[in-house]
Amino acid sequence: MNKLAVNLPGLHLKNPIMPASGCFGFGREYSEFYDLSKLGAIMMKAATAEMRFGNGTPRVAETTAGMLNAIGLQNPGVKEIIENEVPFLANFDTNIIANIAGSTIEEYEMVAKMFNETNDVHALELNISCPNVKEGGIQFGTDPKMAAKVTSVVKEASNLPVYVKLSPNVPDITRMAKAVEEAGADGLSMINTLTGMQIDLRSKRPLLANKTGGLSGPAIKPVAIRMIYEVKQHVSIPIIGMGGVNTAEDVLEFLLAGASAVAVGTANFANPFVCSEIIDELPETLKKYGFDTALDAVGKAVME
Amino acid sequence: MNKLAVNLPGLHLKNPIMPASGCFGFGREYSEFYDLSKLGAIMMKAATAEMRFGNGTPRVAETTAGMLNAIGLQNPGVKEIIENEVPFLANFDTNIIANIAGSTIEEYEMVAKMFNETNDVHALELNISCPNVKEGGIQFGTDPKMAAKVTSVVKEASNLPVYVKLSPNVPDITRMAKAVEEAGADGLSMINTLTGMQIDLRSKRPLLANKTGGLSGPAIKPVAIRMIYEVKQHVSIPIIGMGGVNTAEDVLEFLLAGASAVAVGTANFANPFVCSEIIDELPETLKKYGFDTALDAVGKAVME
Amino acid sequence: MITKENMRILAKSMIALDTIEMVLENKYISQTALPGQFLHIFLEGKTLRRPISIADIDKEMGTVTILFKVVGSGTKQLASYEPGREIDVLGPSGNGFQITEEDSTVLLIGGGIGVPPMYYLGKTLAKQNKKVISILGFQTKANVFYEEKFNQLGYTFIVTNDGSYGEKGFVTDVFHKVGDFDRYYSCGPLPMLKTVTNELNGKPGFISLEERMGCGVGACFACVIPSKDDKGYKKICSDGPVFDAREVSL
Amino acid sequence: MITKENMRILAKSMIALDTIEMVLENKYISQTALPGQFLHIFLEGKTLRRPISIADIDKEMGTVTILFKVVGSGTKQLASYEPGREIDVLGPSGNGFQITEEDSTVLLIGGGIGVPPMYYLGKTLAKQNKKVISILGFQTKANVFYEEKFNQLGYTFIVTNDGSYGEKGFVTDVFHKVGDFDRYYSCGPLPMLKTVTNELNGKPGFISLEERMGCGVGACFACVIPSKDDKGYKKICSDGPVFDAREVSL
Ligand SMILES: Cc1cc2nc3c(=O)[nH]c(=O)nc-3n(C[C@H](O)[C@H](O)[C@H](O)COP(=O)(O)OP(=O)(O)OC[C@H]3O[C@@H](n4cnc5c(N)ncnc54)[C@H](O)[C@@H]3O)c2cc1C
Ligand SMILES: Cc1cc2nc3c(=O)[nH]c(=O)nc-3n(C[C@H](O)[C@H](O)[C@H](O)COP(=O)(O)OP(=O)(O)OC[C@H]3O[C@@H](n4cnc5c(N)ncnc54)[C@H](O)[C@@H]3O)c2cc1C
Ligand SMILES: Cc1cc2nc3c(=O)[nH]c(=O)nc-3n(C[C@H](O)[C@H](O)[C@H](O)COP(=O)(O)O)c2cc1C
Ligand SMILES: Cc1cc2nc3c(=O)[nH]c(=O)nc-3n(C[C@H](O)[C@H](O)[C@H](O)COP(=O)(O)O)c2cc1C
Ligand code: FES
Ligand code: FES
Repeated sequence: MNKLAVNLPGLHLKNPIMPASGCFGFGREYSEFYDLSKLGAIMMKAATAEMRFGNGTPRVAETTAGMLNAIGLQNPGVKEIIENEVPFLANFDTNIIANIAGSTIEEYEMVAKMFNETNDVHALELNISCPNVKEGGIQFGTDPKMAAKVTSVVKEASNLPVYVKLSPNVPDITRMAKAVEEAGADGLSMINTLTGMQIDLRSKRPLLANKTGGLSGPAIKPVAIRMIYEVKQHVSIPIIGMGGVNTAEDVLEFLLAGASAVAVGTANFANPFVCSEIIDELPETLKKYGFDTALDAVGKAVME
Repeated sequence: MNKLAVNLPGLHLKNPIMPASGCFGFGREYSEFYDLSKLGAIMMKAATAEMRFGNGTPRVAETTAGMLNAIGLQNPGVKEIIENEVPFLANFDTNIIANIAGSTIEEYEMVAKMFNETNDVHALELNISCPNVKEGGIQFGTDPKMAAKVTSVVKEASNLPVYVKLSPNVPDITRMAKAVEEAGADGLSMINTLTGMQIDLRSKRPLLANKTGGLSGPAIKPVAIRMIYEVKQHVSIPIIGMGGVNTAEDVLEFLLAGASAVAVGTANFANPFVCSEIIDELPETLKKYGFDTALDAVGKAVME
Repeated sequence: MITKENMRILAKSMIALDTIEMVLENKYISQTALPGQFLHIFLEGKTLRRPISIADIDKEMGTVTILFKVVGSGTKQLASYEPGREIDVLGPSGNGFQITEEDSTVLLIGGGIGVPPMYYLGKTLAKQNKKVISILGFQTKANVFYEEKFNQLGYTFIVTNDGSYGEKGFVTDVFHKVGDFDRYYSCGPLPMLKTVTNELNGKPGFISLEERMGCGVGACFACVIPSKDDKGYKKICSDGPVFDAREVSL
Repeated sequence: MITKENMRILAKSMIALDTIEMVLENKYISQTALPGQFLHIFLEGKTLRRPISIADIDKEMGTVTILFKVVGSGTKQLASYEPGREIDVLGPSGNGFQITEEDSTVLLIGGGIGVPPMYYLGKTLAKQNKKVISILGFQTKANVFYEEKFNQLGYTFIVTNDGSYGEKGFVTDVFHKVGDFDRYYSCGPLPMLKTVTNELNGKPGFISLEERMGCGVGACFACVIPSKDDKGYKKICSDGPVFDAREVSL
């Protein structure tokens, strides 16, 4: 028996580790470092209906134990992704999760439909929480009604399981989680980035061309853990956790807080092998803290 | 002319540096390290109507580039503070800012009245954003109407200038800022801590007895900078900025973002001299980046 | 009075499983620190300092010895520092053990990484010609340290949980062998201190407590413990870490 | 192909104001890297790696030289590393300068910390018996480095903004003295590259660009620049940092 295996709606994961959306492109670059078949799944970079150029540069800034990004959802558009990127990833023995962003509900719907028609995508991740675009994105992620609406429309439009990616920029994440659960979400993905800013002392202006950016990395891990722990107590759909994961011990902390699987984002930049290394270390880490399987750890901190 | 001087409602600051509430007690301990008269002001630990014992221990946890705290507003009560702590601080040539917390509007009102009667307190800071207590605190900080209400009640109850301390755990901080400005706040103080959690891998439980705690330190600086920058564009009352300040360059970043003065919290723990050292370094730092006075830098990043 | 000092690492050695002995040089702290006080150690990149007890002092050489167990990232980092390097320390912190002149026999009870402060205390007590009896508890044989040094102070029982060395069991299991004493001093994990203070209920004693700290100087209220006085609490960092066993509620 | 390598620091010296030369030992990178490629350097405690150009290579010795200016916390940290230490590097990264066999005279234009990649390029071109002319621009005299080394490759103009050394002005101010050349190669700050490409409009040339990077391997879309092809953009880290001057929009 594979002690790392986790089954989630639509996803038979050989292990609970996957690169987070936007931090791994469409896998090509990292496939030169290791065999992507090793991964539980791959979350592709956000897809929109049309190609998007994204924001001006600079698009990233380093912060203490974190980074800001304002890529602005640059992507070649869903059609191109389905034609050129999905087939490449389909060569690997792993699950493909398509991340969808949109400015309108219709855009989410249209992109979801298109992914639904491919046979290679295993699940959808609805990015209703991107802080780096002018319209759409984050509005959907801070208003429970909008979030529920986009969820149910996408559920109607496709047969694929839908994971809704929540924004941490809200006072009550549980409300958002419940709203999308009721609207039919199969799972949650949390957290996206916290909105932040850095000011360049030399130019005296915000460093990022977009001014604000999304904060990711170890700095936000305590916020992610808190939100997952809170949400876990109130929903019954599974959670894919993320936010500052760097090590197998971080993964265990997410599992204990209630995540059933864990995505690694920013850490890929400093160490392109990080997902692979975590997968190697996880069995020993689980054992060290008294767990036989990954599943055994899920939600342990929540149950009293 | 003193190039570091900043005048705010009720506060003639010889420099814009002050220890943040809760991170400096009532000054006694740090007065053994350096002369507190050097400080622009001192923000006292939160006062409540009655003495509070606070939360169970552990109350603090270290996170990457930050920490979580859940002290739970332990304090000897406003009467004792006025009798024993304020007179001690009044020995120093600095401004005393009294931080007030409460579970009810009446409690805020009562504590404000009592501070108003002393002659030694220069301003009030309304902590409507403490995430570590069961009731009060954070509700006031996430609902604009409640925040406005507590602000106007306290304004009526005292003649002291009122700085309202905002919570970052909201999707739209500008709305909160505008609400309290309209309600009569003389200034803003931002940000308080982000709610976070750490799970202890050994016990498999949240490490803090209170489970969640407030995240502070360099990790949250980009969030603080973003919020101050946003709010600065929409309010005309001054902002006392805080969140992860460790160095004179950090102070400059806060000034550029729109803060008129800057509080230093967590950094006191690693370096009890940090406020004093920043005050020493600030003139040179301002000069290095082309500013003659601290005032010249305020809000520079916001004006286009 | 606490000051911020640089202490040069003179020597470092591993004296038991994951347990490091480090000798630090600093005039002020070596001359002023009392048994039971601690150092609050800054580590590059860490938000909070780490409290570590003073295990020994050589006033003539101007050195302070600490013993610590590598349990997390901070102690791991400290263990990696090589002799010659200077570390930034706040100290001497907290209040030490009260020594009563009239006592003729004292019992030291140390558990695991609570053993270190017992050593400098025992040395100080022995110098005053008191009879020192020590009970040192460890998990297993590999954790045992300073047995020889404590033997030099007086009769010493070593207890291991698994019986792999010395007596098997807990420190309290050898109480019946100790005979009479005037006062006890104890430091160790909380469950041990609870049993010790329960079993020795009524006996005068001092215990040294641990809690996660923020400031380490009494300002932040991170490290409080309920007390039986009017105020209702004590701060471990500044009122303690040593308390009269009857004063606090464990 | 990019791999993750450990490179041992063999030597470190300050060769101009705040400017460090570091010689790194690594077989794979020294044998495979081309002029214009860069190293993506990991620094303990930093979220992002730092891109630094390859300034020179000695294939026989298996060494790679980098030159960098201390401008922020990362370069300060790197500058503090002593010989003997190993650093974790991704490399060789990006695409290097294209060399055209038929060229007989080439012009190198480097500005400030854009000078380093010009050196290994110039050395490679000179080895192919091309005539190498260099224009190196610096802010002021204290910033000048590698003048002697470039002189050995061919005629070299040094320009300083304040005229404290060599000619006064910008690199473009000496264009009229250069005479004819087949191709130019340039690296430096964006304003300089803009003027250079404008003034040499029509001439074949390659420029090396800088942008803040996330991944450094082409996955994160942090480092894009608008391009004139259908796709509309290029990634500096993986399509560049070297581009045909006519290919991108500055
Ligand atoms: C007064 C006092 C004296 C001490 N003396 C010694 C000693 O002589 N030798 C020794 O080995 N240990 C001693 N300890 C415990 C020691 O402080 C911790 O083992 C150490 O802080 C762990 O740090 P870390 O980074 O390795 O662990 P981590 O778990 O990574 O630390 C995370 C945070 O928790 C705090 N923390 C973790 N465990 C403890 C603990 N048991 N007590 C207090 N804070 C903790 C750390 O200081 C840090 O802020 C003492 C503690 C106190 C309060
Ligand atoms: C392809 C390429 C080659 C380079 N080659 C050299 C070289 O040979 N010598 C040299 O001195 N410098 C070179 N640079 C610039 C060098 O990368 C930056 O000076 C360095 O990253 C600054 O890091 P810091 O931590 O000291 O500065 P900080 O300002 O503290 O860095 C903060 C963040 O911004 C990034 N950053 C800051 N300035 C730059 C910049 N100019 N370009 C890209 N990222 C930046 C850092 O990498 C880091 O992520 C090159 C840049 C690129 C893109
Ligand atoms: C450069 C960058 C680009 C990102 N792009 C996306 C994206 O396209 N879609 C999305 O849902 N999340 C995106 N994210 C958010 C991450 O998927 C992840 O939720 C977040 O970074 C927290 O995880 P981390 O701390 O491990 O990076 C991006 C993050 C980064 C750093
Ligand atoms: C231990 C601790 C106790 C705090 N207590 C209070 C408090 O009593 N009242 C309050 O308004 N803020 C309190 N805060 C929040 C700080 O004043 C400050 O807003 C926050 O920590 C961000 O600043 P920093 O990153 O510099 O610490 C506390 C913070 C810490 C770390
Ligand atoms: S650690 Fe701050 S009061 Fe004890
Ligand atoms: S830095 Fe990530 S694509 Fe270039």
